[in-house]
Amino acid sequence: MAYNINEKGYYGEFGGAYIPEMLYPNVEELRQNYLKIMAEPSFKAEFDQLLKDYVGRPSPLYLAKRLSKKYNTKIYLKREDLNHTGAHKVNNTIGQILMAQRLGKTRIIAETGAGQHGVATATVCALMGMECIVYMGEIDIARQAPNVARMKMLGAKVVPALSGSRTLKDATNEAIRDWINNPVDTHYIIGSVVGPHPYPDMVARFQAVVSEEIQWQLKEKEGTTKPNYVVACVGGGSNAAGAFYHYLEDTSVKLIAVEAAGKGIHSGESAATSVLGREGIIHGSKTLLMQTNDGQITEPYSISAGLDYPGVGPMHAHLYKTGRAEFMSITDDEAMNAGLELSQLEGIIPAIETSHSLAIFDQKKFKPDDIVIINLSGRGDKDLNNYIDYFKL
Amino acid sequence: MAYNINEKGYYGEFGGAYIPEMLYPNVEELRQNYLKIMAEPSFKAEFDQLLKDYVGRPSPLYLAKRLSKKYNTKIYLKREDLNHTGAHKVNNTIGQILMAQRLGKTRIIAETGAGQHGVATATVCALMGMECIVYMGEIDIARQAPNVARMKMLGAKVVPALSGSRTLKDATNEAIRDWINNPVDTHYIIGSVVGPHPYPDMVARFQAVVSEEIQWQLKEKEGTTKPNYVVACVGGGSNAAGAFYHYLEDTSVKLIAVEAAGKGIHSGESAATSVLGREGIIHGSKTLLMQTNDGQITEPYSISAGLDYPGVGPMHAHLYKTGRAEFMSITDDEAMNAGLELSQLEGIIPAIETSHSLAIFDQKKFKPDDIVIINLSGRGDKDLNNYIDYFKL
Amino acid sequence: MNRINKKLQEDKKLLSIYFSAGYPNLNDTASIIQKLEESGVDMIEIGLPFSDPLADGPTIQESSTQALKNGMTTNLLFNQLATIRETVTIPLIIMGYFNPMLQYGVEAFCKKCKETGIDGLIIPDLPVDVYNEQYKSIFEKHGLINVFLITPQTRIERINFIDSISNGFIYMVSSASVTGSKSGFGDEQTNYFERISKMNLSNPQIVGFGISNNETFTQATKHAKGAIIGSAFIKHLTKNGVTNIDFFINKITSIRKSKFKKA
Amino acid sequence: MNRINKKLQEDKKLLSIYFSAGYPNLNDTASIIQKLEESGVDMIEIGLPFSDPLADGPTIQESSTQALKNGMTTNLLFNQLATIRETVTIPLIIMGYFNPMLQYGVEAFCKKCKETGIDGLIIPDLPVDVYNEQYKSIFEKHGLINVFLITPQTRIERINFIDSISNGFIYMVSSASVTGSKSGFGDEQTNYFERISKMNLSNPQIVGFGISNNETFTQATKHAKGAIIGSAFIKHLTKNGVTNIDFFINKITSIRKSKFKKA
Ligand SMILES: Cc1ncc(COP(=O)(O)O)c(C=O)c1O
Ligand SMILES: Cc1ncc(COP(=O)(O)O)c(C=O)c1O
Repeated sequence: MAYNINEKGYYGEFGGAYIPEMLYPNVEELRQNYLKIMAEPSFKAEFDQLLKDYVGRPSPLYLAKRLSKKYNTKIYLKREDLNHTGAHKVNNTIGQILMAQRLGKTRIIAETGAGQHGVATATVCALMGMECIVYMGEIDIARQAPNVARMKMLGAKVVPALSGSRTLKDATNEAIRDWINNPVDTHYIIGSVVGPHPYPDMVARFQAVVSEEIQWQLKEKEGTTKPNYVVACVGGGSNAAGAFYHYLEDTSVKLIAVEAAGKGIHSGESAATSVLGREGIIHGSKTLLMQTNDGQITEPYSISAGLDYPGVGPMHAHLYKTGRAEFMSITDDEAMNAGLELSQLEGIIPAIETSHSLAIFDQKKFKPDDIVIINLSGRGDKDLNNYIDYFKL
Repeated sequence: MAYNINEKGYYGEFGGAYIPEMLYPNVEELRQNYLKIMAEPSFKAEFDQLLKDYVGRPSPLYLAKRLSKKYNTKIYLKREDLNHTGAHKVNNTIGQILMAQRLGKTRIIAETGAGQHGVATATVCALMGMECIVYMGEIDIARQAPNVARMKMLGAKVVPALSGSRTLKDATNEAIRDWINNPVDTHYIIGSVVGPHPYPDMVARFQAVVSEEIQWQLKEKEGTTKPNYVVACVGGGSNAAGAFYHYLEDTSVKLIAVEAAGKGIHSGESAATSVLGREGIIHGSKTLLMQTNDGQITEPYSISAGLDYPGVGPMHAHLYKTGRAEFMSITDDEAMNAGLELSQLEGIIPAIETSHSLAIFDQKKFKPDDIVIINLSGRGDKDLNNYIDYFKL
Repeated sequence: MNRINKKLQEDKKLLSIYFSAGYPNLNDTASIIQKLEESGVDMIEIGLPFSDPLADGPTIQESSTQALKNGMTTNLLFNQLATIRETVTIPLIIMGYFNPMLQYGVEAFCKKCKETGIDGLIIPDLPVDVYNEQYKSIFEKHGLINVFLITPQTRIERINFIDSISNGFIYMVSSASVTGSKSGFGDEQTNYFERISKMNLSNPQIVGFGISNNETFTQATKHAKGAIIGSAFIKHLTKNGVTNIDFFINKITSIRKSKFKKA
Repeated sequence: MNRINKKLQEDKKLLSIYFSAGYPNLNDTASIIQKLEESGVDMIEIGLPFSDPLADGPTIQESSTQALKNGMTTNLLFNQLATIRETVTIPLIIMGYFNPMLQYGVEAFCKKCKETGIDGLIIPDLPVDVYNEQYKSIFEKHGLINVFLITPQTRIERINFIDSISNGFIYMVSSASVTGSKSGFGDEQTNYFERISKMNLSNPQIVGFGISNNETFTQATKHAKGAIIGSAFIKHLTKNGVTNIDFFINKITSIRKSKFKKA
């Protein structure tokens, strides 16, 4: 069984590039060049150097002793929260800005949910002196104010998406519209493993540095490259794709993808795509998505802006369909409590997205000698107001 | 000429332990044990492991190309902003919490100005499961709200200091009062190279990891361990102490300490201690401080909560007096503009404290082949509101 | 012969109108179609509303959203059109995004189109190769013409390929942009229209995007067989409801008559 | 013989009162001193206000802040005390933090104390060894007694050392705490008082911190030579100004009289 992408741009039956003709030249140019460019030694060198000197990689693999003790298993945290800008998102934006430069693009657009991808994009645009426009749902602008402020400081223009649920899905629509209108000079930096091929694969490859590092870091600490479990939350799925990447074909390593159940999977306010979704097309990709019988995309809900998305990337649709990954759903309340717990047990305030991954320990028991790696996809600075309000601290 | 501390706890004529008898047992216990404990292999191992796996060290030494180009010299940024919790402060709190454990303490107190030290202390207390009380000036609580929220998330108690200028100095007074009241179970984690001996030396040694790393990192990049200049801002002086440490006795490396001039050195609203201060005693240490003719400590002012302190550590008093370091003063306006410049040229939003260091390039010209290292002491997430308000973004 | 092909053989510049089904009111669909035919329009694109119409500009997007709010569904559209062929003979095209059709079932959807008397489909996000490999035979089996888009950025080889698998007309996007976003054509567009015209493709081209009045219609159809008006017509509906449709259309066709008679 | 030493020889438990100079009003200093003497107090600590009194609790701290706001300075204090010896004979001690003295010049400060008739100094943040090495001779030259503090945490050897360099009394901090922060003494304090008493130091001990009324005064002086009241007296001043000082003092000394006469 193959879990990674095939030469046609599909993960099993999922993927492809269901795009309007207006996007074809851009997407095709990217498709034809991305692997070639990524393989160029000068690209690799610049990418690696920026990840090291600018982003601060490798991110540590940290044995969380007090958390491990509490749940009687061995929990390692992959510290993507320590990356420059505070989440895994920057691994991808560094890669894509270098890609955009090599494709001769001068203007960058992006969508963002939690704002982490927007900040990471604004950051690399400042670094390279490129114009940057970030689309962000009006609701997300309100609930992730610190990240909006950061984007502005970095010189990016933040454009509110006012349609639909005014969250990530709609910001993505707006970004695609912008790209359609600016097909020559503009590169669209998609922030997750979603969108038309080759985006899911390209983003996964940029994020794959996460599992590449886990392998040698775990070897150093435990004498094996293989954990028993790798756990990651799934909005679009990029942090999970990165954490799973080098383990995809090795089924001795179990993969757990954690989705946002919002106020409860069947409450009508949820973003648990694997349970609630069906096959269909969203943002240029054939995948699982939440939709009406009629094929209208449903407005999702999660307290976490980064998981508040009605689809998942095609890789994850495939991992779900094949059973390669176990999918779990975590409610707002469970996530918030897990976020507080990590803060007070380990001194690490996680992003609310990440808190979903941390909440699985109340649902699933692990063996004392299991090695469980949680991809700590981001820090919670952007979520402080939400935590404070929620817990009335 | 010796620039580091002598066996009596003095840097030249500065330092010592001018403390009430109530503090004597605690300070003396620390004085007698700190070097011994720091030399223990188990201490070193735990300290190093936490710095690596938890804090994310080494912090990168990043060549800022666009900034270098603008100022026609070679500028490296030492990325303490990438540390867990977002500033250099955590190097010290990790060290001190391990110290406190070995001294059998169970309760931790701290003062904080910008909140970075408070967060770093709350963090290590959560990590070790210790009670944590942080004193913070009422004004600083208002202007560094994100850090207050973080401390609460981490389970610390934040106590407002309501006396005096209601800033860092007063928070320090309150912390000392607490320590006087709790002399047995409590360790006071001072956040800078201030306070009675052995604090300045102990904190400097914990921060010395910064210049230790600079040495080998620069060697890797430039083939030499010696930059031409090392630049750091000075509130109490801990990030400067760390960045200067291994270069103190090597006068071929020039040291630049940057103080906050507030609204102008002689505006009456300033914190430029080296210019405005005289020898005296503050918080248990003989050093330079801003004071009236009568020996009353002056209320300082800086837009930056972390530099808003009327003294400097005794090491810096000595570096100033001997001319070993050049002292420069940067106003609020200059700092804010330098902060915006770095954000938009390099995609790094610095703490306003750090922005002071970055502002020297308009005052001082460097040669094109000079290697200038700026200690990027912290990230600006805590200061977003201030920046946004200031620039009306 | 498919009504579209027949229409394309007429010796005149064709005016095609797009509107979102279910807008402004849920059950306006049939009467809008009838009035458009009465006004002398040559072809109609009936928009099947979609929640996330990423190639559409704000006007069409909002009309889609409103249509969905009004209760528009795929089934309902087919119901509304069930007896349309009793009253109109004009070529009818459904334009919509792929996901609703996929959920309906592509084969079922095509079958239903045929039964209803729909002549063709425009599916902006159904890629040429996916169509060609997976769906072409189904479309053909039900006598449906599938219309592909080309843009100023589409390469010659690709245009030729699209031409080779088309059996109606080519939807020539005036400029790379979402619907409704430009006003008036410059040299760039004119050159592009001319360039494509000189390719002598086997399928005629009809221009879409950015046509809002007689001036842009005239420019667009100088080198092309026809042009499609979308956003401008939706704006008319927003303002006037289903009234005065002939007035809106006449402003364009009167010009066409006077101008192109001479040609 | 220094007035302090003389007073310490008296066969009674001593009551010492602390207040901040310049509080409640800038020029209350002399009259407070006079009234305290008239009320039968044995010794007075005149607080030289400091901006950052880190060993003081809120009450004394606030009185210092107010005194500074009122305009209190070191020079002004010496001016206010210039003719004090014309009216009072009671031992006078200046209690203050080291920095203002350092800025005045330690030698100049001591000289001025001598001229004014000050008998001793309590400087909480002047460490024993710094005093011993750098300032002892200056203090002695001007006949000033320097008073050191000990706390429940002070080790025996250190107490002995402090005793050896003291020439007046030892300020025994009742419990490790800033001024004014505890109310009433428990077993811990009582044991501590007794323990120190049994050391038979050459300098008598006077207890400070936490003494606010006759009960705590009695407890404190069971094993010690005397006790100092600070915060409680400041609170009296805050409430009453310089009036009724005798009333406040009598509440303590009456007890002392009745109680210790028996002892
Ligand atoms: C910290 C963090 N984790 C996870 C996510 C979800 O994205 P993805 O599923 O692509 O990792 C986001 C999105 O913004 C995020 O900021
Ligand atoms: C980022 C940052 N830099 C500098 C400082 C100033 O402290 P120090 O002079 O001890 O480095 C602070 C204090 O909070 C800080 O947060």
